[in-house]
Amino acid sequence: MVDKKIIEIVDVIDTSKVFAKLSDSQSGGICVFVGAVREFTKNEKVMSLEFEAYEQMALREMDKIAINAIEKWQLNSLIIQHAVGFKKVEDPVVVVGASSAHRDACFEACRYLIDTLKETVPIWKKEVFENKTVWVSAHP
Amino acid sequence: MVDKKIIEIVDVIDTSKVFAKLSDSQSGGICVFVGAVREFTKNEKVMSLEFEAYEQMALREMDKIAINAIEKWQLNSLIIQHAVGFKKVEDPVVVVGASSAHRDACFEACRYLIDTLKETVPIWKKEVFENKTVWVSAHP
Amino acid sequence: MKVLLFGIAKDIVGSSQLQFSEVVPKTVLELKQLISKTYPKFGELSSLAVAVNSEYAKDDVPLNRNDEIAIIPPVSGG
Amino acid sequence: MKVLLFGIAKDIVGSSQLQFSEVVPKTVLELKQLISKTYPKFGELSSLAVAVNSEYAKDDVPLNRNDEIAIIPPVSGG
Repeated sequence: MVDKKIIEIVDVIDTSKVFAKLSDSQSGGICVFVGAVREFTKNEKVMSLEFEAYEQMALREMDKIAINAIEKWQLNSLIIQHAVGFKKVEDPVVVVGASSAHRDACFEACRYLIDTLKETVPIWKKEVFENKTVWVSAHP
Repeated sequence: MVDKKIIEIVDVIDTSKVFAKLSDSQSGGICVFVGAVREFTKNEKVMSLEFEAYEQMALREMDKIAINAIEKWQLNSLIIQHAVGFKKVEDPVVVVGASSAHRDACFEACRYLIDTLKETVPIWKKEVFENKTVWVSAHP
Repeated sequence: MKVLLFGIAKDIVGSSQLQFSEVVPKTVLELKQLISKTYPKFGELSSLAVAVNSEYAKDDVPLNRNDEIAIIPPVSGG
Repeated sequence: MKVLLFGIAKDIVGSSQLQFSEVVPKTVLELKQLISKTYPKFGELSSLAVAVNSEYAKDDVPLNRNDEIAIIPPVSGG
């Protein structure tokens, strides 16, 4: 196993380097998911999103997810990057990815990474509309 | 729907541009799979791979897969790129990816794209080992 | 005792941290009850968690003066 | 009648195309039978398909002189 792990909270996500970072001689498959800002939420036009992180804890939670995934799927390389600050439409806000010998493992791991990140990592998203702002998922 | 479709057979795959190509204002999720050359196949060291395509038919089959996926998962953008020629360890040989409003669709579509490509697209891979060459999957 | 606030919790309180000096909560549960009483809007949230030293903490976890304590409103990263 | 060859099919025949002039197969099935008889190694492959005008063609599809015909050994892209 190569076991290369990148866990970061950053101001700007650079998607152009992701595959180079996850590439290694033992991996036949690399699966990456990028989450980006959509123009509309429930038919309302989004001006921008603002992300806030409890950074120290967020990095710890991201690391737990990474360790679980590497062990469960025997991953060679893994990346979890989340952006903070104001993001406009089309900006990438999160990148998760994994490389593995065969493709089943990296696909399943990639899905686990984003699903679990959304459940446990202390990062908050505020949607900025023309006339209001909304902290996403705050209310039932 | 944005409905941007990239179907290509190329000499060299550039993974640095993939997310930029699949990004659009309607997509909250982009999922990409890259297949690359692994150093070992069944414990034998691979020197290189050689890919050959029946190009005209391969592009048609790739296009069918793309059309099916776009319709089934309401994709916004889609890419299928396959490389031909000699590839060395770690080189990317195939890229499939899709963007969609929500992540379920792009994950499922991405998996469908690579699985179906491997079943139907007329491209052949020869493994070059130190002392022999093997056309992959040719024999039972 | 200092409590860090994030996201909507920061907006509800109007500050990025809370300071307890007279009535000091002794457990996670007491902290939750105290802030929900002082700021009823916490009761309207989908969920409310507390982290102690950067780990999610259950209701019975005791709070100490030197712990790093944070209110974790419903997360929405990704 | 010209038949394109790829991958291991090219290696078996030792050429990137086959030319039929005397015995000309009339259907996909006849083509498969003819090449398997001439080159027994085709019988050892995991599968053998034929494409007519860049589409997979079933055994009963007729072959015409102007069709683009190709032997498709087991694919292994990706």
